[in-house]
Amino acid sequence: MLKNLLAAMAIACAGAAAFVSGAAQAKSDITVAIQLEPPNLDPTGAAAQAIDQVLYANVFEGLTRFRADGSIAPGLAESWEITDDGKVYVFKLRKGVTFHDGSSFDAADVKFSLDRARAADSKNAQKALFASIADVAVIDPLTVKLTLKAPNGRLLFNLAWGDAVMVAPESVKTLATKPIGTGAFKFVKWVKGDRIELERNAAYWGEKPALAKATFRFISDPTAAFAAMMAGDIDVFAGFPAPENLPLFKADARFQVLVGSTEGETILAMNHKRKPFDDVRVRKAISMAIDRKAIIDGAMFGVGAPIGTHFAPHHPDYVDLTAKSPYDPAAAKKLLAEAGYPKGFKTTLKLPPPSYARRGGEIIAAQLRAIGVEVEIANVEWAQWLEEVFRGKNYGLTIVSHTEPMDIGIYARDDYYFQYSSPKFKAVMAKLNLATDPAARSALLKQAQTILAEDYVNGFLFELAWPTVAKAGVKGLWLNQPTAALDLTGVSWAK
Amino acid sequence: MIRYLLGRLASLIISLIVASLVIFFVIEIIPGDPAAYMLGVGAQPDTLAALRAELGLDVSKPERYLRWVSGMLQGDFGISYTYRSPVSEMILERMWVSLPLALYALILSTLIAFPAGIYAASRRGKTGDFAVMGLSQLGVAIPNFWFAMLLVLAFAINLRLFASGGFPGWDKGFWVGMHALTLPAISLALPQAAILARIMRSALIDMLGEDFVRTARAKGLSRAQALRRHALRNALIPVLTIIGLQFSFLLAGAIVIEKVFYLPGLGRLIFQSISSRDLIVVESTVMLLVFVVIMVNFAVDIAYAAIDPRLRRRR
Amino acid sequence: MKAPTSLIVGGVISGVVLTAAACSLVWTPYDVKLLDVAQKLRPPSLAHWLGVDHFGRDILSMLMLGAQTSIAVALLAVGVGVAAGAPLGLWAAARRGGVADELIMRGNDLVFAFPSLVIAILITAVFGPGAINAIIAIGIFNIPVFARLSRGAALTLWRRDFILAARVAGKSSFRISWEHILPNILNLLIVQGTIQFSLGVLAEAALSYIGLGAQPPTASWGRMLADAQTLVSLAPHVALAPGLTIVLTVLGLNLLGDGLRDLLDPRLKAARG
Amino acid sequence: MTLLTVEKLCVSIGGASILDQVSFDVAPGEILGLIGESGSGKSVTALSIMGLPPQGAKTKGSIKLAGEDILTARERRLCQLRGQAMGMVFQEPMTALNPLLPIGAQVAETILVHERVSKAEALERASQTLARVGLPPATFPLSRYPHELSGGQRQRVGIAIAIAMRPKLLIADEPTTALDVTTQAQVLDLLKGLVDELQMGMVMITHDLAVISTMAKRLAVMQSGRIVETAATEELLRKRRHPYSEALFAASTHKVELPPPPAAQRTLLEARDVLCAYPLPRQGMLTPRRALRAVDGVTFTLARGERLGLVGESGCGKSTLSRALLGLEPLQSGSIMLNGAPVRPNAADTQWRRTIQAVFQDPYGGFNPRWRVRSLISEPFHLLEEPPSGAAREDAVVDALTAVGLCAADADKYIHEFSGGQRQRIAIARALIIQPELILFDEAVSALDVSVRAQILDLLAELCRKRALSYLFISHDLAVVRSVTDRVMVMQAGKIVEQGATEQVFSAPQHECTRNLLASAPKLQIKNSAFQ
Repeated sequence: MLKNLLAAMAIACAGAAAFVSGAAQAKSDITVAIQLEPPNLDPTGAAAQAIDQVLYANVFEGLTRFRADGSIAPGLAESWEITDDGKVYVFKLRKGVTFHDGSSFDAADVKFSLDRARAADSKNAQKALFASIADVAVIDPLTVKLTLKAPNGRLLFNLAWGDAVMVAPESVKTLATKPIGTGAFKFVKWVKGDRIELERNAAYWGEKPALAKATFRFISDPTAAFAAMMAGDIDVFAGFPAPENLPLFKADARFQVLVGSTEGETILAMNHKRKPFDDVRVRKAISMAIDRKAIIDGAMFGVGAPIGTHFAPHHPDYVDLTAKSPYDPAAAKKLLAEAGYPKGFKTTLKLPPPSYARRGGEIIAAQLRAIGVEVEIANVEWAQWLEEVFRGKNYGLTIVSHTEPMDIGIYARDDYYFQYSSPKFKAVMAKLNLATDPAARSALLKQAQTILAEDYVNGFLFELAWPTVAKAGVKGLWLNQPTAALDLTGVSWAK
Repeated sequence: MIRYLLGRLASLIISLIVASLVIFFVIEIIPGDPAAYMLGVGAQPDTLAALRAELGLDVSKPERYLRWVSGMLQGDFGISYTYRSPVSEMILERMWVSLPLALYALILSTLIAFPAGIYAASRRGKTGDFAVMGLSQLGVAIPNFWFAMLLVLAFAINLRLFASGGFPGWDKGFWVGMHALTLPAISLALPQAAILARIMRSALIDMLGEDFVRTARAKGLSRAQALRRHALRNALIPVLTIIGLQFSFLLAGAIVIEKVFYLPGLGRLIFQSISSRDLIVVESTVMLLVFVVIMVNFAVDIAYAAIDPRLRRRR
Repeated sequence: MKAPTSLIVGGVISGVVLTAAACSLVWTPYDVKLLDVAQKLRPPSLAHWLGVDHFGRDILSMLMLGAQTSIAVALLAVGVGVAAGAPLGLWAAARRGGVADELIMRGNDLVFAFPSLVIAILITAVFGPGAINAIIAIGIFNIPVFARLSRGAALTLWRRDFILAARVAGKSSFRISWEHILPNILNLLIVQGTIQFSLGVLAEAALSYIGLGAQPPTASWGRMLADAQTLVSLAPHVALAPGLTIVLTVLGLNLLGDGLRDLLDPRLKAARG
Repeated sequence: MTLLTVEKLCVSIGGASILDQVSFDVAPGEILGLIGESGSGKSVTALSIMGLPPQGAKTKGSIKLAGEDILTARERRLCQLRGQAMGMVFQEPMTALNPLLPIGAQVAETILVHERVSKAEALERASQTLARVGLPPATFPLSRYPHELSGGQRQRVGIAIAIAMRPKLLIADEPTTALDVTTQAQVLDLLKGLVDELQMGMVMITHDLAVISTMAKRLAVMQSGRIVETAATEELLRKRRHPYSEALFAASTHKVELPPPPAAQRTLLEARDVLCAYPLPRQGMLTPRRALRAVDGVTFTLARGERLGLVGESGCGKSTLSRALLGLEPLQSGSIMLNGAPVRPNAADTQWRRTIQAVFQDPYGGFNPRWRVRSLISEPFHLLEEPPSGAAREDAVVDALTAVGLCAADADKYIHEFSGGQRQRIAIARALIIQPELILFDEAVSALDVSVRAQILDLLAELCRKRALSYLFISHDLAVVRSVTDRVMVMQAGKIVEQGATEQVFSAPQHECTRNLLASAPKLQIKNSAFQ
């Protein structure tokens, strides 16, 4: 009975070609859906990506900012000069910029924001970004002088992060619930659990956005996401949770599907301080037991680019090292025998909630079982993952996607959860920090990637894709996610 | 009557106190630290310590319990760790979705169950009885989240009569809100209606076997009159208890349905707060739910006394 | 008479599910451990009667293994309920009106007051998800059901003359509860057991639907449903199979419970006796 | 002109025949008695006349009420007749009224169903009817609820409901069986008065010959679905033609030959100032909690070999006293000594329990349905230090069974395979198996039919002949107590108001309450027998 009910409905759905959406879509407002709701609206106070997705570039702006392709562009700083020794930066600020509550934006606000972020009791999640700053001095209302402890090639990159946006002392106390920034949109209302509403900022210093009103909705359940898009309740779903439904949207003229990539290197992390993962042959055997294509097809329904090292493929300096760990179960079995484990071994695989981990985990468990490695799966929530794996280092294998931009530096920290320490790699990282010349940085980055691949530090799986499903008429959306952001300033409806 | 209610009130207060103790100390042993959850992977130990201090997490458990209870008595549940806003405000917002949804589902379930139960009882043993009982068996057997999925597929995606989920808010008009709650209410009401119909039927059948219904027939009342005037009212007592239980289940048990229809209800608030280790929110919401359930039971007791004179004077 | 029909239908359906679960301990049409992603989402065919899921595993085999989990969890949860609930109920009845009776009844009301699903989530949050914790979570909420049921039945029995005779024969309350009262309320416990068993299957499905029930690689109907939900337009059969299986199993168990109640119902027995 | 003619009425349920060719008629103002033991089909006859046969019953023959046949009438017509042309009073007053509605409304409903009158007028007529049945509105306002009335008062409300529309025919199914003796007498007088005043025809159904002989002019004797004999009461008292009627009369006037009591011996049981009181719910917040003194300062002794009786109306405290004597009820003050040992509910040593056993009232509730008769009977062995086992135990069981007139094979059967009378025999066997010195019979024969009761009392007499048996026989039935005791005590409101040799107390009662009891109990004056 149920079977033919569904069949009948499928036909009805195809028949409903005429696009009957709810209220006639006023062409100047938009409804954007993302998976998770931000816990609060202070980008400098918590690490949750959802906060930056809603507020970065829309409501808050930093001295510099990311462009769609990941490059760095001037933000509230019109221009800047760097002294030869790379230790002093002088920023020229834009004129006539005001915060949404009418208060003016000037060098004093810049000093306040940066000092607040790097203060001893600062609660900024990315406090490390500002570690190299020694002093922030106000030269005049439109000029700020930054002196560093040591030259830092990534300073402009760091200042573009969401956690480095400019805030005003007058409104800082209530940022969590009433965000006041300098961006092209102003905050209107937050109905917790349901939606956040923004509207165009009439007093914006730059070019006014095409959209008058933007509403963010939060839908984590894949079926609900699919239903909401199909029913026409949502205009744009950034980071669509159900990759398996993308073919349905591609085949439907009402929708467009953009598949970009994120900064999320999805890896099978190994605990180097736990037997047998201290032995490089075992790590190599595991890397070769994994069929990246099968994982991408099975877990992500073909959406995602394979990676051989810990670097984002869309980045110009990326080196394709997947050849170093080809899918060869027979060779992997032989390597394991060499390493002293002819009959394999048992270990744990702790999986955080996202579907790339839960589904990927089941496929990897099956693939490892094929070479004799018995894996006991334990599904944990983020809080438990942070407690047991990240801080407690109590795990054998885990699957996680590192979505912070340009985070290859984590392999230089011995205390990091895969407890890998390689003097060679640390030397390259030290040089990279000091280098400011782009060509030198690019060569060092390539060398770093190769070391990670040859050391088989982790099982490098794939770059987390960024599928966006939108109605056909929407233009100007970001394809990739160089940083967590949904910049609506350049978005508009086709005429 | 007053003595009866005073007795109930006393035991009610004791239950609440015991409940608050159980809730606080059970939930406090959940591993994981909200500060770490908020500051994510990159945080330094000192920032974590600073945040924990600000959230008041470094205070001893008993003291936090006392602070929580004393706040609760003045209606202030404290400040949420992750949302940084008053918990009572958040709960109120979510209550505006969960309460109407529970009431809507309860009314739907009762409107379906009463006529079905009466019809089945009056046609006991005949085909009508089998049909109703068969349907109710089916109703109980269908998992409501699967039924919700089918409803969304049929009415939201294909026929587009209803939104696929979400809640526009009451400020957009009463009927707009009710419209959004219709599919979730139906999927919640189905199993409850099935259960209630069965209980209504068996309670009525028991009462129809009683001597005073035979006396009524001997007076000249027809079968239907005897059922309506005498059996039904006596059958209400067991039925009332079930309706009380169902209401408390609908209020708290709708987590899964809220997930399918992405409704900002209490269920999802608890689910999200548990995963983000926002324990102050979890404790306060569970305490509120337990409080509502106990008050509903108390209301059912009063309804008993209203219906049954035997409880009124002599006790 | 109504009883045999629901007894037969219920018995047959429950029988089929039980044999499927038992047989899956030893054999299943396909080995679900081998994933074949290339085959994914094939509709029902001769090779795979119920089709293939999103990892290329045979759905029929998954359902059989899932039956194992559902039945084990629901059965043990009923076991917990009876093992703890019945003695509590008997004890309360033996001490009727006393402090123990009051405490047990107040305790029951308190447990009933707690929202069951929320507590299940809390338990799994504290001890981690998994079948064992699902059993505990569901079992806890079976205890008051059986306690209240056995107390009610025992109270009516305590007033009967054969209990007076046993007290005159010098038997203690405990011995009377064990020798006289428990055998006479077994019928009620069996009937309620089947009902709670079917509710247990539903509860396990709900728990694993939100990811808290049995964890991979153990199969579970609820998780199959959750995984298949997003494919409902792409491959409806993947979502339909587990849903229908749950409905059939719960329906079968409820009918069996109804049939048993009519068969063992003391009132009918007295009429016959 | 006959009011009601029942012509060859046959009723069968699922093939089993319940009534077979039942015929009788009733004239206005006449009371017809329908007498028979339980299971003889009396109630089914009554319900068929009212057009309310049991579920799934098939009826043949005809029932003509004032010329109109009930069996062929349509349901709508029957609803008009019920309550208006014919009324019915039921046996169990406690459950016959709707607990949730006041008595005024329940009586007025009979009127409102049949006549288009205002609610107020219906209530006014209801209060007149209630006054007529002895419930004046001054003391019994219409707003009272059934649970606030005694059994007798509720039965009067039931009668008011039945006669509110002044029906031509009244059917009374065991109207006074559940009432105690004094109330029964008053209700019977009320019914007789109403029949004369309203010139109703009445069919009165009962199993108690003494009651019906004072009420009905004509009797019809029923046995398993057939009327074996119908005649005027006067004539039947002189001579019974059908053997079953003869057996019924004989059983009702049965005389038990009790062996003379042995010479006076040492005291076995001694109760001194026994007080059992229950706290009553507190009326006002301030008033101290009053207590109901169920047993109020009772003192008596029972010597070995003596047969002592205890008589009293329901609610006089005799069952509380019996539970106290068995050590199942705590005493507020006073003491009970059994063979010199104190009787206390949870006393550590239970040796005194070996000297006393009991037989209770309810044959159907007296036994665990899941145990075989062997284990039922041998349960008291639990009291012995080393209970007999194996062959010795089996012999003891067989001896006990044969002593009460059952056979060894019965030991393997379950209790539901026995009749009411046989079950009481098993209860006696259970009581005797450990040879206690004292047996307490608590309403042991009240639930049995007249003929079966006679057999059990004969068994008792025979047991007394076999060996010196001392017992305390508690009952509300004066005739039974008179036939099996040497000494008797009369109890009222928790106190023993009179005590003495049975014949002496019955022939020359001293206390006003005993006199009242004896006067109210209907006596069966068989013309040709000396029984008085």
